[in-house]
Amino acid sequence: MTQQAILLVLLPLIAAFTLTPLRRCNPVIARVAGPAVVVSQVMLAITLLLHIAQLGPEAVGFGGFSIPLGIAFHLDLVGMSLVALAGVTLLLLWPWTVESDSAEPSLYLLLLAGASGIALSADLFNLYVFFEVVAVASYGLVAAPNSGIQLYASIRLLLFSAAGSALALLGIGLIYNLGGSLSLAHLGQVAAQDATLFSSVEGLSAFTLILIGLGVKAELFPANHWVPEVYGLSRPRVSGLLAGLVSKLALLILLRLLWQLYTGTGAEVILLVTGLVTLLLGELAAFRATRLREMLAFSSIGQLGLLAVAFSMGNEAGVAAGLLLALNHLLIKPALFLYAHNWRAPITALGGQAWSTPLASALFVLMVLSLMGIPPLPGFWGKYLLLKGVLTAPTLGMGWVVALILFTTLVEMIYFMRLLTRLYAEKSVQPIPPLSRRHYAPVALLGAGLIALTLGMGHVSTHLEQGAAQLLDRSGYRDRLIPASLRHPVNHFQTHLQGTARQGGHP
Amino acid sequence: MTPDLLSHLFSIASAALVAIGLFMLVRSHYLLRALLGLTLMEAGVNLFLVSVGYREGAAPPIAIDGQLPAVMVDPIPQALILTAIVIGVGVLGLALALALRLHQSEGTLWLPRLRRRAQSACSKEDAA
Amino acid sequence: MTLLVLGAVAVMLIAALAALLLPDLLGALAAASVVSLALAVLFALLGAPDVALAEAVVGSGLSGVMFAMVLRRVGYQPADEEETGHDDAA
Amino acid sequence: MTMRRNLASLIFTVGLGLMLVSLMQGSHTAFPVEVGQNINAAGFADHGAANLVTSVVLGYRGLDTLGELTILFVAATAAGMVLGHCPGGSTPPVRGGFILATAAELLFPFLILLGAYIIIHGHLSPGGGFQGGAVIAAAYYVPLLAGSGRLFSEDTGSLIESLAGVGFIAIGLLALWGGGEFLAPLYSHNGAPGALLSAGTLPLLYLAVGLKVGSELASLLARLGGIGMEVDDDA
Repeated sequence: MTQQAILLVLLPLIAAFTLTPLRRCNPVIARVAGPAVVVSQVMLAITLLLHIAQLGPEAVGFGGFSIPLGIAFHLDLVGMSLVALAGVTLLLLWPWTVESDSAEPSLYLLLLAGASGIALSADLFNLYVFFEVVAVASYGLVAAPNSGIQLYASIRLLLFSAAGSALALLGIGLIYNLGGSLSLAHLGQVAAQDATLFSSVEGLSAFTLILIGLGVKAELFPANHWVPEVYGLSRPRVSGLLAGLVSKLALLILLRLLWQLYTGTGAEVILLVTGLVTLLLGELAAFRATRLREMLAFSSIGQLGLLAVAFSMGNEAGVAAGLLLALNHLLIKPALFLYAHNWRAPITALGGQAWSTPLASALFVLMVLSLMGIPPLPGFWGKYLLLKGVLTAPTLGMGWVVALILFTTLVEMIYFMRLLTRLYAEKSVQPIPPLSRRHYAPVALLGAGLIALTLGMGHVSTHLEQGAAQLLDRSGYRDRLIPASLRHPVNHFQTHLQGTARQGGHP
Repeated sequence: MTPDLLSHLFSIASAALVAIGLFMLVRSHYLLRALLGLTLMEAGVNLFLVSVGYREGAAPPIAIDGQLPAVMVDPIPQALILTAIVIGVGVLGLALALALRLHQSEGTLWLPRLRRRAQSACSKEDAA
Repeated sequence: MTLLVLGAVAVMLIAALAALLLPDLLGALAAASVVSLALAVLFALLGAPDVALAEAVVGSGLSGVMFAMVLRRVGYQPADEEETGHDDAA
Repeated sequence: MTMRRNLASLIFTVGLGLMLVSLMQGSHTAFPVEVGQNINAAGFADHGAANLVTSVVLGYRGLDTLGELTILFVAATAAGMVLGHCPGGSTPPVRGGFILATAAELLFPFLILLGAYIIIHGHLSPGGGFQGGAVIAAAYYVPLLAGSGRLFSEDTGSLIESLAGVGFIAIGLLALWGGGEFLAPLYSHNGAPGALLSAGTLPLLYLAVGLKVGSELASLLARLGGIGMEVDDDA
């Protein structure tokens, strides 16, 4: 059953590989093939998710090799849910209206394949490869309209991201040099035996290099300069995908790395400080923004900073809060970018625009309120859980973290309230409908998702806590991935393999 | 020459390559020069990875006449670099394609000028 | 062996500096190709012939050709008034 | 703008400092490099490939190689999308002289042969799908540069590309079908180690890699050079 997990990556891959020749044979089939594959992929992901929810997480190996030698996937609640959510998000933002010979559907499928790989893989370099798949697909998506200035945005993103990837690869090399493995589980075992290994200067600088490298996509300071330019220039669908989905993928990698390898090494402090700086700078810049799109871009930076802070708390409450806030952001940000597509004018010129389409505007208000954290919307529960997590964190329960979170929430409230009051000021002379026709459906569905999340909060929160517990469960992760004969201690592993040695090897 | 000194030599050389590349990438105002910096940076990372797998006096991990050498270098970093090199050339190809198209539509590859145009395009769109 | 390694490293670093400092983009490109070539030699000496072959074919061959083709089609534009004095990487 | 420059320099300085510190400290014997050592010990028996790097690339870390093929595919697709729709934007191919054309004609079969050799000996000697694929791509490009034709159409290119990609996945799935795991080595003990027909499915996988890498790099080169494939796009 779980061996089928590889199909989550392979299905969109095969579809993407064959889409171009298929289009030449039969354009009609080629048009529906993409969405059909995504739908079947989501269904498979949901089947596997139910399986895991019942029987607990499972490991899937490849090539018939046990873990330190080969690559393995680890299927857990968070990863599998992310696969399903990625499929649904891509389907909602699917490029239905592009010309039939556009390569955009292929890029969407490849993005999905990469996202599935990132969500499931338990191997450091494999994660890097899948992350590059997602990154290169996103350069293509930003550049897709092919007009000069979007090409510039794409180049900007590419330069930042490729430099980040090179630094991340350097970090991976350092980790391999230290721990002698690339499997997260095996490295975790090595780290558990030698506590000083990853808290050394090399260990921590490897983490920092990877943090900078992935921080490009996770919009973390100091690698997030591309954000306002790219989100300002690219199409709303693509901005929504980058801010909503791709950033979460980068954060998931950091989360796994931090809690499998770097527990108690001080790396969580690095992530915490990075997150706090990102949060503060993002919200302050959003406060000064004069246009909706710019405001959304900076608020996205702030939200991701908040997520990094949540994930740096080593307790269930903190990580669960991060997961809830991530879900909230994933549902809301793409929709808000779709709104911002038509409300392009400076905010001061948007007076009274809300009255032109009361229903759509009401949904907009609902989403903004959830982003701010107004009860009983999911954003509130996320921030509430986060404060709880900060206060009970083992070493990081510091008042100033709480104060900073509250302060930035206040800043967020001020600038969003300013926007809302302007939108609902006296009736406008020239009403601009916020949404173009083809954007209605995705926004409505995302809004429905938000409302469903609010109503089912009790049910969802138990799942989130379970997911957070699985992410923090180091020994379970290791037990599932590393075969029993090699588990304890490392020396045993060495003697085992010496048995299979025919000739050669290191003296 | 001791192995320790040799490995330090590689570390320093790869750090220098990465630094030169990063500096070029960040500081260049001409797009193609920035991309050249990117390739240098990747070269530095590759050098570092190879030196991670290197063992003093070790042979390549290839059997000759069905016999593996007694002492071999680590094959894993080599596999990683093969992957990284191909990824690098793919990204470079895409970047050059973008640059070419950008030049066709904007007539320049000077980054400061492009940035100014991007900013004014944003506000023009807003006014419309 | 050690001398060869030292020589390759020296050539590589000098070529990298040249790529950084040469004002002419075509010259910088040639220097970057030399970096790749020296790197390929270094890989071969370090027991990585597979990587050496890939670096030689892809790094100094294909990448250089791609760059040169784009440069030929784009032409190196001299900086206009606004940009003068900004190009120097150093 | 000055703020952005300063911040960029800040990233640069922080990154550089970190790197130098960590790399200088990193002695290469901090921890025994276990996994590589074990692959050196067991790889020959597992795959029967004389070149252990090939065992790692296609066997132990085959999934990475699939991901890497995907990245090259994404890059080629995106580049095709960016450069494909620019009628009139491409410069006509440069016509080389007679001597250059003849030399290119002579070089073409030689380079193709060399590329094929590198690919099918990938499990025995240095080289393999990537290197051979790159040589084949260059082989297609040299005559184009000389202006002596031998274009291969975009149809053929994308067909080879997708067949090779699907072929790689299919070989992997074959093992899954037989009750094993994705990309498990098959028939690895047929044929003497070191013989051309050995290492089971590895040479086939490398053939798929070579074809895919070759066709994608060739398409990238042709598009960047503004020759070959764009002709039928513009029409």
